[in-house]
This record gives sequence, C-alpha cells and structure tokens, in this order.
Amino acid sequence: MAMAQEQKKKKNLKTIREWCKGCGICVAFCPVKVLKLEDEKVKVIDYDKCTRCGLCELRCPDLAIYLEEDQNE
Amino acid sequence: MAMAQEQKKKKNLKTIREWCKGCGICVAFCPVKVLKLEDEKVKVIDYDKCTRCGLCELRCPDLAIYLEEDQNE
Amino acid sequence: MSKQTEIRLGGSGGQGLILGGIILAEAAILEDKNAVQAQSYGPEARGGASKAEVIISDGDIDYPKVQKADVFLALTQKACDKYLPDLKMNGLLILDDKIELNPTAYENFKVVKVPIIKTAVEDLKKGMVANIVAMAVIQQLTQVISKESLEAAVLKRVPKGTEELNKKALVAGYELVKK
Amino acid sequence: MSKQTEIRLGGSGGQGLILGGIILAEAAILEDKNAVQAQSYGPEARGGASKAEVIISDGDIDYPKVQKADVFLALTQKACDKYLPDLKMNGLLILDDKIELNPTAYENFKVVKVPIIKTAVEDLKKGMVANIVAMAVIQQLTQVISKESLEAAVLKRVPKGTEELNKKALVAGYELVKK
Amino acid sequence: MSLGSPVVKEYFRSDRLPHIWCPGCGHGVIMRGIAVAIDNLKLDKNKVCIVSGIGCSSRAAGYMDFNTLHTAHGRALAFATGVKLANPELEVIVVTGDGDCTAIGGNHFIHAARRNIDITTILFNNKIYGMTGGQSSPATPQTEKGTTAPYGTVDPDFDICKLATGAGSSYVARSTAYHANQLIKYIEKGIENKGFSLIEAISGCPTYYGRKNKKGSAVDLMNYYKDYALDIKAAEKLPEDKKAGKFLVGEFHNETRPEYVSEYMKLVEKVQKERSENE
Amino acid sequence: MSLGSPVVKEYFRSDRLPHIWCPGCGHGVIMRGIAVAIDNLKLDKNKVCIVSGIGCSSRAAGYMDFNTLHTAHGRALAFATGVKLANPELEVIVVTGDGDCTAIGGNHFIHAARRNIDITTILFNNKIYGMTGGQSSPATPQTEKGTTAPYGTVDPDFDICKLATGAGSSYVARSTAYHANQLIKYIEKGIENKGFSLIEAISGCPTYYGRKNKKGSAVDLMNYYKDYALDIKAAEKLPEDKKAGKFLVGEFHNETRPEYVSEYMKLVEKVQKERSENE
Amino acid sequence: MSKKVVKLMQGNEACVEGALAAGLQFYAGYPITPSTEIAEICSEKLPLVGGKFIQMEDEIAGMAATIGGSLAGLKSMTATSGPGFSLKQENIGYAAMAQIPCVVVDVMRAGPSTGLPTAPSQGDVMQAKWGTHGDHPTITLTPNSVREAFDLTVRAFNLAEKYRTPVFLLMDEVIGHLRERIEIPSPGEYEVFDRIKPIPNDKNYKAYAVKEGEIVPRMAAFGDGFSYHVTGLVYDEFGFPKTDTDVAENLLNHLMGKIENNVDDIITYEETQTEDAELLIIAYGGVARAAAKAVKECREQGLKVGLFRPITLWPFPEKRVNQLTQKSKKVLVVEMNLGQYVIPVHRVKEPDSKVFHYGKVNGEPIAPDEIIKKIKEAY
Amino acid sequence: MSKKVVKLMQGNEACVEGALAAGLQFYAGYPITPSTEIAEICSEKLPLVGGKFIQMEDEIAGMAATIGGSLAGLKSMTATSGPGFSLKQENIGYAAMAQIPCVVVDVMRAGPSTGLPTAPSQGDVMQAKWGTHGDHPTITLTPNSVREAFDLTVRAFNLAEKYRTPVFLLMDEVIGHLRERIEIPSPGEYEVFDRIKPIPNDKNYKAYAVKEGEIVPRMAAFGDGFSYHVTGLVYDEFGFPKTDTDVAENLLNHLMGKIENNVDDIITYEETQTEDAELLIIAYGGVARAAAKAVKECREQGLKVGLFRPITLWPFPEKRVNQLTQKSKKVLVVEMNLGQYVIPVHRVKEPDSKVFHYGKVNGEPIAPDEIIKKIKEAY
Ligand SMILES: Cc1ncc(C[n+]2csc(CCOP(=O)(O)OP(=O)(O)O)c2C)c(N)n1
Ligand SMILES: Cc1ncc(C[n+]2csc(CCOP(=O)(O)OP(=O)(O)O)c2C)c(N)n1
Ligand code: SF4
Ligand code: SF4
Ligand code: SF4
Ligand code: SF4
Ligand code: SF4
Ligand code: SF4
Ligand SMILES: [Mg+2]
Ligand SMILES: [Mg+2]
Repeated sequence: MAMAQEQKKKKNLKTIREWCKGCGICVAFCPVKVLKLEDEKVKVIDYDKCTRCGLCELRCPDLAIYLEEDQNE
Repeated sequence: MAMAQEQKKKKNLKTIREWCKGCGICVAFCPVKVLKLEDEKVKVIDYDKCTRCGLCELRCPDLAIYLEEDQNE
Repeated sequence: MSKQTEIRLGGSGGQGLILGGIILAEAAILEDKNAVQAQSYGPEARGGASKAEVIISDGDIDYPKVQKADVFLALTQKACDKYLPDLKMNGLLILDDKIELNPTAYENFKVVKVPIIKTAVEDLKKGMVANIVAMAVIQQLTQVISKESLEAAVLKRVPKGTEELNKKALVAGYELVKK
Repeated sequence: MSKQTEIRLGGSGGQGLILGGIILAEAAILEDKNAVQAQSYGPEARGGASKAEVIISDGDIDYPKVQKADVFLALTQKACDKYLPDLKMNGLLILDDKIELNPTAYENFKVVKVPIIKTAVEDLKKGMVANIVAMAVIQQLTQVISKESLEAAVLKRVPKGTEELNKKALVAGYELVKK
Repeated sequence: MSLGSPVVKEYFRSDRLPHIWCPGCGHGVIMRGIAVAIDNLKLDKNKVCIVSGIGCSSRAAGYMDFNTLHTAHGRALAFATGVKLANPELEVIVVTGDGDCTAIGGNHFIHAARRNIDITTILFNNKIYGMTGGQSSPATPQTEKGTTAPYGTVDPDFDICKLATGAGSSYVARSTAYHANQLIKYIEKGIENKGFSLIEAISGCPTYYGRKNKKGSAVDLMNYYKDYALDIKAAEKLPEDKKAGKFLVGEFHNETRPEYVSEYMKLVEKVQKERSENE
Repeated sequence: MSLGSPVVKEYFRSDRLPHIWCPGCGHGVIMRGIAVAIDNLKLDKNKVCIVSGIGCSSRAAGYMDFNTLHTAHGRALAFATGVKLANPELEVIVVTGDGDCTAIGGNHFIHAARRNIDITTILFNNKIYGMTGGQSSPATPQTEKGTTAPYGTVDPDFDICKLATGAGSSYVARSTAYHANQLIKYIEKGIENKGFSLIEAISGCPTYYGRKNKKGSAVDLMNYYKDYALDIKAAEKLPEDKKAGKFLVGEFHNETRPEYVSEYMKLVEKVQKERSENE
Repeated sequence: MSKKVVKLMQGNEACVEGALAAGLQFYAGYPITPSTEIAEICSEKLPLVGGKFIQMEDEIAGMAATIGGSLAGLKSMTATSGPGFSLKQENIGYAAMAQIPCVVVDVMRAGPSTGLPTAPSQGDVMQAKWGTHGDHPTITLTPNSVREAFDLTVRAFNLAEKYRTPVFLLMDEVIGHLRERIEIPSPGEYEVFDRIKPIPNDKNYKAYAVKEGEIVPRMAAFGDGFSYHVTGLVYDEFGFPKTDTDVAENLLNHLMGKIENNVDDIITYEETQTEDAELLIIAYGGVARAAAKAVKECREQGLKVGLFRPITLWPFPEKRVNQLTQKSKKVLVVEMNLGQYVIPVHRVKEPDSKVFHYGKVNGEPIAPDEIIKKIKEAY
Repeated sequence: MSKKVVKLMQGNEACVEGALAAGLQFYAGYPITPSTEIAEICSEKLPLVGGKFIQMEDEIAGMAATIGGSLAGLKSMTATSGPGFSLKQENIGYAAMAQIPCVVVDVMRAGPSTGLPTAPSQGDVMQAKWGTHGDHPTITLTPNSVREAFDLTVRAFNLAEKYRTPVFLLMDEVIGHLRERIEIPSPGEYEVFDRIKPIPNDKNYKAYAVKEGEIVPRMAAFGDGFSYHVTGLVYDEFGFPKTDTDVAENLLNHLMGKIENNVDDIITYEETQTEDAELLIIAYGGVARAAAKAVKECREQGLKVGLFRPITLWPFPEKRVNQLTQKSKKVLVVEMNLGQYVIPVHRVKEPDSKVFHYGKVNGEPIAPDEIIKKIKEAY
C-alpha cells in the first residue's frame, strides 16, 4: 500500500465516537501526538499536524479511527 | 546384565511350546543358527552349539524361548 | 408473613454493583437476617446494561430472584430504562442525578435523585467508589440494614488500603440523602 | 414352510472359513435362493475357535443367525468341542479326520470324517485351500447348492491367478466324499 | 450507509459494530489486520470462509463479512478441514485463541499441520482464557497468574511456533498487535502459502491477563510488545544477555511441501482415470 | 508354578499368557523390553503403574504384573496424569500405540510433554491401526496402504520424535523391536529422566501393515528395521545419498528441566507454609 | 431398463451403497469396530465418484469435518460405534442447533465403555435421543436387514436434507456385519431429496428465516455467494447470536417443531399380525428378525401374537403405539439392552395395558426361542 | 465447640466447600461458564489442604485425570457445564464400568450446543442418565439452595465412595451463581464415607469380587501393594477382560443392581403439603424455589397444591411418585427444559392421574407467577 505523501495528505482522518472505547492506544502511538482522550473518547487536537501515517487506524482495536479519501474531491 | 561367558554357559536354553507361535524370528536371528521351526513351533536343533547369547529371548515376541539358570546347580 | 425487601441495582458492567449487592447481602447476614444475591451474567457484562439483585428477609426466601423490586437503584440511563418496568408500584426508585425520567414515573414511584457518580468522581476523586456511595444511599433511604452492619460489610470486602476511602464514600452517601 | 438349511463352519482364525461361508451363500444367491452369512468376531479371531454361519433358504429368512445347525463342519478339535452342542439331533457333522469324537456323537449325528486339511496340504500343496475343499465336501453331502454355482462363486471370490488351484481343490473335495 | 473505514465497509458487518471486546483488547487490531491482508491480496470475498472456535477471539468471525462459521470450543480446525476438503475453491482462514487452538483444540491443530492442509490459522494469543474470565491457558507463561493459577502457573507454556513446526506446519510466523503491519504481511504470506500456515498474533487482554498480572493498561501491554519483541533475524546476531526477557517474533518456518487437498484431488483424478480405462 | 523366564515370572501375569497378539507381532518384544528395563532399574513393583489406551499395543497392560490401567482409546496419558499427580510416588509408564497416542490421543500427548510430567511413554509404533484391522494411522508413511487408504495414504506421517520435542518432552528417543537392547536402554533412560519421556519403539505388524504393504513376514519386517535404521550420530557423518530410504534411531532430545509434579508439590509446600505463617 | 443387481452384501456395505445412492459426497470419520467397514468402503468408493473421504484424528473431528463438508454443500456422513458416538455428542448438538444436514451412523456394540467391542447390542437407543446436552431435535432410524440398511440410509439423507438436522442410523452389530442377499434398487426406485437452496443472488436471503410454507430455512453453501454466519449460540433469523428471550424461545420452538409437526412424514414402522394380537411384541433392528420368527411360531401354536417394528425409533411413534395398546392389552418390548425403548412405550400405552420387557446384554443376540419363552410367560 | 460459620456464599463455592468437607483431594477439569468458579476455588483451596488441582487440556482429559486421581486413592471431582458434560461422556461411561468413585458436577446452562452460555437451564437432566453409550448405572443429585449445594456435594462423595460409581451433581445456573446465606455445618454434623479398602496384604484380594454382605468390591489404591488390573472392557472378578456371556451378564447385573437394590438408601426428596394435594407439582433445583413460593400463594388462595421436590433425580423416585399420584390426580411437572423429567413421571404415575408440563427454555428462570398461572390452568 505504498502511497505518495501527497495522496496521503488528501485523506481525511475520521473517528467514530460511538465505536471508540477510549483505550488510548492511538493516542499513545501517534508519532506526532495529535490525539487525546476526552470523556473517554478519542479526540483529534491538531488536525493539520496529522501526517496521515495511518498508525492510529492500524492499531485501533475498535476500528474507530481511520483515514478515508475525501468523497468530495 | 554383563555376565562372564562361564556363567552364561551355566544357563539353560528353554522353550515353551504352548506359547511359541512359530514366527521364526528367533530362528532367523540366532547368530549360530541352532534353532529351527518344526510344526510351526520352535525347536532347538543343536543345543551344545548355542552360545547362550540371549538374542532369541530378546526378540521373541511370545516370551517363548529364554535362558534360565539351572535350578539344580 | 415475614418482611422481605427486594432490591435491584442496575448500571453498566464496570460499576461494581455486583460487589455492592454482595455487601448489602452480607450486611444483612451480619444482622442475622436472611439474604440472597443474584445477578445476570452474559455478554452484556462487557458493556450494555447489567443488574444485580439482593433480597433481604427475616425469614425463608423461597424464590431467590427479584420479581417486582421494592427498591431499584439505577446508575445509568440504559439500566434505568431496561429494568424500570420491574419496579413495584410505589416502589422506591433511586437514580443517579444524570438520569432522565418519564414524568409519569414520578407518579408511580417514590423517586429519589442523587448525584452518586458525581460525588464519587468529584468529591471523592475515585469513580470506583460510586457503588459504595450508592449502598449508603440505599441504607439511608430503606434502613433495611444498619449503618454499622453496612460499614462492617464494606470493610470486609474492599481491598486493603482503601478502607478510609470507602468509609468516606459511605459518609458521603449518607450525606447525599440528608441533603 | 420353505426349506431352510442352516450351516455352521468352525475352525481357527486363519482357515478362511468366513470366506468359505461367503462362497456358499453367494453360490446360493446365484441359484436365486435366499442366503445370509454371519460370523462371530471378537478377540478369538486371533487364535481360539472361530465360526462362520450360512443359512440358505427358498424363502424369507427371519432370524439370520443359526440356532440349531442342520450341518456343522469342523476343522479343529477346539471348534468341534465348542460348537457341537448346537448341532441338531441327526444333523450332519462333517469333520476333518484328525478330530476326535465322543462315541455318543456317532449316535446323535450323521458323522462324516474326511481328511480335508491333509488333502489341501499334501495333495494340493496349499493348506490355504482347505476351506475350498471343505465347501466342496459340503456341496457333495448336502446338495444344497449345485456344483456349478459353487464353482462360479469360488471363481468370483478367489485371487486372480489361483483359479486353477481352487478348481482342483473343489474336485479334490468332491472326491473325498465319493471315496 | 454503513459506518467505518473503507476496509471496514468492505469486509465487516458494520451493523454489528462496535464489537463486544473490552477497551484496548488486542483482538480488534488483529481482526482488522486479517481484513487488510485479504484486501491486499484481492481475494474474492465470496470465496473466503472464516472459521472460528469459541472464545473472545473467536467472536471475530461474527463481525467479518464472509462465509463465517463460529463452531465449538477448540474445533475450528476440524470444521475447517471439512469445509476446505469439500470445497477446495474456498480460501479457508481460521481465527482462534490460545486456549481454543492449543488447549482443547490441540489435536486438531497438530493434525491440520501434519496434513499440511491449505488453511491459514491466525491464533490470537492473549495468554489467557479471556472469554471465561481469566483462567490460565497453555500459553500463560510459567509463574504468571490466572484465576485457576492463583499462585502462578505451574506448567510451562507451549512455544506455539515450535509446536506447529514440530507437527509439520509449512509456514510459521509470530508477530504482535503492536507490530500490526508486520503481522499483516505474515498473514498475507500465510494465505499465499499453499499448505498449513500458523500465524501467532500476540494480543493484549488488559481486562484479565493484564489485570491479574499487573501488566498495566492496554497501552502498557502494547508498549511491552514494542519493547520486548525481538526479530529472530536480529536475535541471531545478539549476545545472550541482550536477549534475556525478550520474546522472538518473525518467520520461524517456511517450506514448500505437498498440500493435502490438492494431493487428494490428484488421487481422485488418478483413480477415476484408472477406472475409466479399466471399463 | 507359573511358566516362563525369570523376567516373565517376576513381572508378568503368566497365567494370562500366551498373549493374544499375532505370530511375529513386534509388540511382544517391546513389552518384554519394558519389563527388562524395570528389572534393570530395580524398581519397586508395587510402585509401578502401567497405563495404556486401547489398541493391540495397549493390551500389554493386561499382561504385566503391576498396577495396570487399561483406559479408553487415546486417553492413557490423561488418566496417567491423574494417577501421577495424585500419587507422585508411583513410577508411571504409559504404553500406547501410534494411533492411540498420536491420532485420538494427540492432545494429551503434547500436553503431557508440555508439562514435562514425570511419565515415561513407550509408543509401540507399528504404523497402522492393528486392533481394528489395518486402517492407516498418522504414522503410516505417505503412499503406503491401509484399509482406509486403499490407494495409498494421502497425508504425510508425523515425525513423532519431532512432535514430542516441539511440544516440550524432555527425553525423546526412537528404536525398534529389532534393536531391543538399545530400546531397553532408552526405556531405562526414559524412566530415569525426571520429566516426560517419549520412547518411540518401532514395532512390526505383519498381519495388517505387513500384508497390506507387501512387506513380507515378521522376519522380513525385522530385517527391514535391522537394515534401514540409522543412528542419528552415525547419520551426522553420512552423505545424503547414503541416508536415502533410511530412518533415524537414537536419542533425539535429552534436557533437564523442571518436572510438573515436583513443581506442584513445591507450590503446595510454599502456600501451606505461607498460610501457617499468616495464622 | 437396467437389470436388477442381486448380491450378497454386508449391512455396513449396504449402508455405504445407500449413502452413495442418496448422493453422499463427503465422509469424515474415525475407525471403530463394528462400524469400520463403512469407513473402509467409503475410502475406496468416494474418490471413484469424485467424492471425498478423510480419516480424521478422532471422532470429534470426524463429526466436525462432516458438518464442515455439509456447509460447503456436499451431502455428508460419518459412522462410528458407542465410544465414538459418545465423543461426537457435542458436535451432534452443534449440528442440531445450527441445522446442518448430515447422517451419523452408529453401529451399536455392547457397552458401557469399551465393553464387548465385537458383540451386538442396542444400548445406544436412549443416547441417540439424549446424548448431547440441552433440548434438541432427533431423528433416528434403524434397519432390520441389509436391504433396509440401504433404504434407510437413503431415507436418512432425505430426512437430513429436508429437515436440516443430523439424522442417526442406528444399526446393531447383527445387521451391520450380516451378509445377506440384497436386490439393489435402481435409481428410479427411490426418492432422493436435496436441500432447498436460496434463489441465486437473492438479495433478501436471510440465512435462518423460514419462508412461508416451508419447513426449514433454505440453505446456501459456503461459496454460493451468500456471506452468512453460522453459530452454535442462540441466533436470530440472520444467524447472528442473540440473547433475547424471544429469540431463544422461537429458535428452540423451531428446532423442535420442525420435527414434531412432521412426525407423520418422518415416522415409519412395520406391523405383522397386529390386528388381532392379544400380545404385542415391540422389537426393532436385528432383534425384530428374531421376533418375527417368534411370532410365526407362536401363531402356529395358536397364540395371538403380533409384532410392531418401529423403523423410525425417534421421534417415537406414540400415536400408533397408543392405538395398538388399545387392542393389545399386553405388550412385550424386546431389545438388546436393559430397558430403553420400553420407557416411552410405558409413557404412551393405554393405562390398562401391561408392559413386559425382555432385555439381554451379555453380548449374544436375542434368539427366537428366548422370545417365545417370554411370550408364553406373559401371555 | 466450634462456632457456627454463617456466610454469604455462592452455590459453586458451597459445592467446593462441601467437597472439601467430604474429603476432596483431587480436582481435574477445564473451565467453562457457569461452572468455572468451582475450578477457580479448587485451584486456590486444594493446595492449602495438601490436595491437588490440575487444569487439563480439555474436558475429556479432566474426566480421565479425575478417574486417575481416584484410582491413586484420592477423592476426586471434576466440574463442567453442558458442552463439557457432552465431552466427558465417554469417560463417564468408563468410570461407571470400571467402578471408579468420583463426583462430576454439571452446572447447567441453556443448550443445545453453545446455546446461551450464561443463562440458566435444566436441559441436561436426561443426558445425566443417558449421555454415555450402553446401559450403565447413574446417580444424580440436584440442590435447590446454596446450603444444599454443600450438603449434596458431601452426599455425592459418600454415594460415589459407597457405590463405587460416578455421581453427578446437577446444578442449574440459578443455584450455581446464587449467593445466599449459608450456615456451614461443622464436621460432626455430616457423615463422611470413605471407600472400603482391602485388608492390607490380603492374599486373597480379588479386585472386582464382592465380598459376602458387601455392596461393591473393596477398592485398593494403586500403590497399596495390590497389583491389579482396571479396564473398560467387560471383566471378571479379577478385573481381567473376558468375553464369556455369563461374565458379561453378571457384570452388567452387578453394575445396575448395586444402584437398583439400594434405591432407598440413595433416593431422597422433600415434600411440601403433599398430604392433601389435589394438584402435585414436581420441581427440582432452582425451579423448586419458585414452585415453593407458588404453592404458598396457591394455598393462601385455597388451592390444594403440594410440592414434590426430588433431590435425587436419578435413580428416579418411582415408588414415591407413584404413591403420590394415587392421591393427587393432577401432576404438574415444572422444569427449565422442554420436557425431560416429565418422561419418567409419565411412566410411573397411576393410570388415572393426569400429567401436565410446564417447560421454559428462553434463558430466563421460571418465576412463581408463571407456575401459579399453570396451576390454575390445570387445577
Ligand atoms: C467444550 C467447551 N469447553 C469450555 C468452554 C468454555 N470456554 C469458552 S471460550 C474458552 C477459552 C477461550 O480462551 P481463548 O481461546 O484463549 O480465547 P480468548 O477468549 O482468550 O480470546 C473456554 C474455556 C466451551 N465453550 N466449550
Ligand atoms: C473412541 C474410540 N474410537 C475408536 C476406537 C477403535 N479403536 C480401537 S484400537 C484403535 C486403533 C489402535 O491403533 P494403535 O493405537 O496404533 O494400536 P495397535 O493396535 O496398532 O497396536 C481404534 C481405532 C475405540 N476403541 N474407541
Ligand atoms: S494518522 Fe498518524 S499522525 Fe495522524 S492521528 Fe493517526 S497516528 Fe497520528
Ligand atoms: S485506539 Fe480506537 S478505541 Fe482506542 S482511543 Fe483510539 S480511537 Fe478510541
Ligand atoms: S541363546 Fe543365542 S545362540 Fe542360543 S539359541 Fe538363542 S540366539 Fe541362538
Ligand atoms: S521367536 Fe518365539 S514365537 Fe517366534 S518362533 Fe521363536 S520361540 Fe516361537
Ligand atoms: S476479556 Fe480480554 S480478550 Fe476478552 S475482550 Fe476483554 S480484553 Fe479482549
Ligand atoms: S494385528 Fe498387528 S499389531 Fe495387532 S497383534 Fe496382530 S500383528 Fe500385532
Ligand atoms: Mg486467549
Ligand atoms: Mg498401531
């Protein structure tokens, strides 16, 4: 799934609040620390700094955070 | 069970006719070929040549041939 | 017929209500009453609504499950919605203050709303002890067991080192009712 | 009632009497008769006495096991001793000639002694075919099936390459009776 | 429209999500990894069959949108063997737990490996019986605790990869929920291997294993895998003292040998041909 | 007075002899070997317990004059585990067949090995199900025939010693009925090993295996073992082509590691001590 | 028109022939006396017809793989005897729960435990009904001849496919090992029923919903293009686990109901001179042959004896047994066990009819003379 | 004199306490909901009293090791639930055949198959009697309270040791998981029976011969100095396999007879207001608690209702049930299954009494109100 940086940037980082169980794994392993927990749910605190590396999606046990190509573009 | 030759010689070679099933294993692997089958039962054909090596006893599946110290001596 | 109080505790998996139920039952036994405690197991235990039941009686307890509860304490909306129908007419309904209630419920039941979770989380700084706060509330409102027995039962069950915290939780619970 | 012949074959494990029984039964079927064949399995199969049974009938065969045999063929002393009590009064008793018999047996049964095993071992040089010799003897003495059917049944069952040997065994068996 | 990421939408029954697993349970990571591997390999969804036993891990079958078969405790591989032999076209993947696969299911495991039947087994190893509340399993490390080992487990744990290799598995690899990308690669290779493949995926059970053994939170468990996993290739070059306390990950075995079902199909062909020639 | 050689008189129920096995069956050789090993080690007869499953091989238990337990097919090691743990004083020896131990009993086998429980298992491997009339077993070599493999066995056989080692057995050796003295030595070492020991004893089944696979008489089978057994030490030095068609015998694994029952007894002691200190 | 094939054939062999006639394509099992011939013959014949045979590591796996084979779309069978039947019970319950058609043959030998492995018995009759945990449906057939071993195996498959349930063929060793003349019916002479599949690409397919007017859910094979879920948990009409009380109740009602509501289709039996019988014998399998002979002899002696032979053992033919006991005031149940099938007879008989039992468990089959003796004692 | 210990205790825990009181020294098993607490508590408590706990690889092994432990001389137990009970059946038959004392606990959950793992049920009642192949003896006890879980576990061990047979303790999940006030009896208050061993060095010891006036063969432990043989085959008085018909018959007669001839010792039950009951409820285990309440309420309403609560489920208390149905012309059997215990009731009831059944299998326990409704329908 090698992808050019640019393409990656096009992707949106999404979360599904109802699925997130607040385990904090994504928060702990986000390389640029743009996630945090609030009310036991994940929250993106600095959307722009996110590199779209996908590591949060990779390790989220609840499929609650992910990158998706923007449907509008 | 290392034993001096002499001691060995003292032993008797015995067979139990009712137990022998005539498989011929003892016959085939007796180093000095002193056994044969007769009527599908083992028979010692040359008692004196027997070296009391015990190989027949070792491999007889029916426990039907063995060496035993002479009770009389 | 002997006096029998049937209590149902409803909340979510991690809230320690089963332990709460056990403590209530043990407190009753300390007073030489009869008591049983039951719960629903099931996959719900991991999320969803969970319930614990206690029956306290002066005499024999035939059927050991709560049919129509005399007292129902709910810590979550989900549990409240699910188990409310099984509360007796005019039964005692104890709710965490965050729970919304259909107005007619106020007519059918004796409703008491108290900030149980908030007290645990904010005042005692330990969400964990909400169950103990809740048991204290039940004690105050029902008197089905004495404060002394409750405290003794709590101390028997809670982990070493947390005795003071739990005593505080009890006091906080009593206070909530007095207020 | 339809005619029914119940035959028991007794010998030791390796003597091929089950195959013998199958052949008898198949011969009967070739003649459009009804037939069943049964045997006792069991640890005895490895040594000890073993038996095979055949029932040949013009009509239905209700109970498929031999109760009182019309015909009993024994190849070993052990089998003879074990199964003789189940032979009908005046039944046909066919024995290998080595078998010893209690004198009273001669009064109760029609006894025929023939050197079946010896014939196979010495004349045909194949102990293996004693069962075929035996079936031929039964054919001759009972006529419950025809020679032709027996031969056809034998040829269907024996290993390729042994047809001639087995035919000879049949002939030898027939001869034994004539003698 | 169903919720979730593209992979979730395509390969999951998203109306059955969120799943029932505890917060931070490693099983979700591994389950997702299987879907990603399937996606990467572009398998035909309709031809994928996922078979599981009973356990938290085995619940994965219910969430994934394939032909899914949730069997009895320990029996996944035995059911899967029937499915695969009956329809060799199916890509059969078994999801199982350490208890399911190596305790009650141990016999089916070694025999599937022996046959080298083309089934890919992904073993969610959380070193405990999660579903039943934290009893020790044959994968619980000696001295560690479970509810049936209150003083610490007496018996040593299996080296599952060694066991699989000893039994005859042709592809054997281990990774962790933390090393999810590596894990996905191994799963892909396992699926591609024509034969029996065992991928041991170390999973965290914060609820029971973690709590009983004071291993901390889900994040702590992840960190543990991050810090203590040692690639076997790297390990070869390391001195003993640097390996102490670490556990090995990597590909342990990879061999090409005849696969059971295709051998059986060859036999069918052969006997049918012989028969028609004889007729 | 009872019949037989001194070993037979001492260790067999000679009134139950001759045994039921076929002429030339290798099982008798191995059974005798066990008695000789016990004799050599001067074990207390009353403290020896022989446990077997079901099969021709498993009948051995009935002939030997010890505490003997003839269990259900495949379960010998599970019963034996109970016996041993309940009374650690007993020297527990399991006699089993290739089918009994590695087919239906496979799970108990690998778990006994994992626990390293002090049981010595002597596996009579005749590569077939003898008792039920010659079906192929997990030890039947590929392509060889059984009554359920009329066209030759499709699935490969276990390397049982490799499997035992992979599962954790601390002593693993293989010999044959022909090499009975070597076999006796291995049995002795197995019994002496404090832990789980597996001695694979290759046995000849002339009646089914031999006949089905045209291997000739009992003597032919013995000759085969004589000619084709290759000691692993010797094998190490041989070029590949000299090894072709041969099978390995020898000691495959021998390691000292904690034994299950004594570890358990330590735990009992420890918790009892702690408890009395706390009182 | 094909010529009739007439042969001497063993019961176990006829079972395999019947299975093949019914469309058997998959066999998974583990050998055990006295059922082993079934496996052996399957191993030889299945590849010849493009089917699959696999010897599994044990009976549990044999049952599991049989279910797997059925789910993959093939008609599947396994065979065993007592100890193996015990081991299969957990997965038999799975098949019953998940509604997987398959045929399980149990050639009964003398138990309990290893017992007398080569001796005949009818000791597993109650186990066939109650062997697995929990309430569950059961269909059990038992043949009394080699020909019937053929016919009932065909029927076992048909019932399995029609009712989506495991069907047991219980043979006693007497029949399993008996060689008997058999006229093999040609394909046109017996019905073969195949499971009803969903319409291809049916977007509304719900794996476990029963369509109006049908008996069981239509069954797609894995790979047919319907991704559905199969579980041994209580499940809803999609096949997904649910714990709701009504889902559980509906499912259990469906499982039991599909059998109970169709007993007339499932139950068969044979009667001999029952019309005027003063004493009714109930016997099945090999024992029924001895009973048939006993009845004949008794009739010759002027005793009004009749024979009711259940062919479907389970569900129990209660209506008919009850009717018969309205006339026959004495009932003698004869079986090679210590009293199993006699229990439901007691349950359904008319209050004023008297039930006798003759059971035998010494490893020998029951002979006609023994039955005659018992008849005379009871008469 | 030791002070009474009064506690809140779970049924599963009381079972372990009872077992320890009876002398439990060996536990081998495999965890399964809702029986797991039994294993967990044993794993903690057994080492403290010098006993052994082992978690085996599966239930089959759990049963096997339990038998092994018993043969080595220790009082042994295993516990499980439905699916595991199914798996244990083969070895249960072994224990019955070889006469090995042991206790098998089955905490029943809703089946069949995986079913509803955490929901209560009484679905394994018939399986406890018929689960293994072949005819075999059975003793099954079922408690209705936490205190009785203690008492009956003690009794299960006593019966197992006295009759040399596996004894089942069937608990429904309601009782297994219920926490209840229990007054733990002190050691003097209950009887503990130990198996009878041969006289040390008895030269005439025959492992399986029953001495004059005794019920079962005396049982030496492995290692006691008697080298004897144990097998699951049919065996003679020495324990060696035999295929003779008379040996087989004697053995089976002994196995069944030791139970059947001692039903008065084995069977216990409890009755509430049965003397004048017009309608008799039969209920056991947790359901009997609901029934007791229903009876009280009905009596208050003037309905003459009584309760018969079998404590020994098997052997079936047929004499007493028959007597009761001589008076009570209506019988309502209430159980958490689709009709199991009602079957033998049908068998033994007086011809003119009418049997009703109320069963429930949706995962919920049966409540008093439901029973009252049924009573009124039937009354
Ligand atoms: C025959 C049987 N025995 C026991 C159980 C209970 N049981 C269900 S899951 C499980 C263990 C699961 O452990 P594992 O396979 O490691 O999965 P995890 O839950 O840890 O993911 C057990 C013992 C069962 N369902 N069936
Ligand atoms: C549960 C069960 N399944 C199957 C059998 C039938 N059976 C008895 S022995 C045996 C195989 C024995 O083979 P092996 O262990 O290799 O011993 P051998 O006879 O070859 O010495 C089988 C399949 C049985 N007794 N019990
Ligand atoms: S995509 Fe990468 S950078 Fe962005 S939130 Fe996720 S882990 Fe952090
Ligand atoms: S990893 Fe997933 S579940 Fe955990 S906090 Fe992040 S989004 Fe939520
Ligand atoms: S002892 Fe040796 S020499 Fe003598 S007969 Fe036996 S094998 Fe031959
Ligand atoms: S080896 Fe034994 S059985 Fe075979 S022929 Fe020699 S004495 Fe007889
Ligand atoms: S119990 Fe453990 S394995 Fe099961 S869902 Fe929770 S964290 Fe995961
Ligand atoms: S069948 Fe084979 S293994 Fe069994 S006794 Fe005969 S030769 Fe030995
Ligand atoms: Mg696990
Ligand atoms: Mg073998």
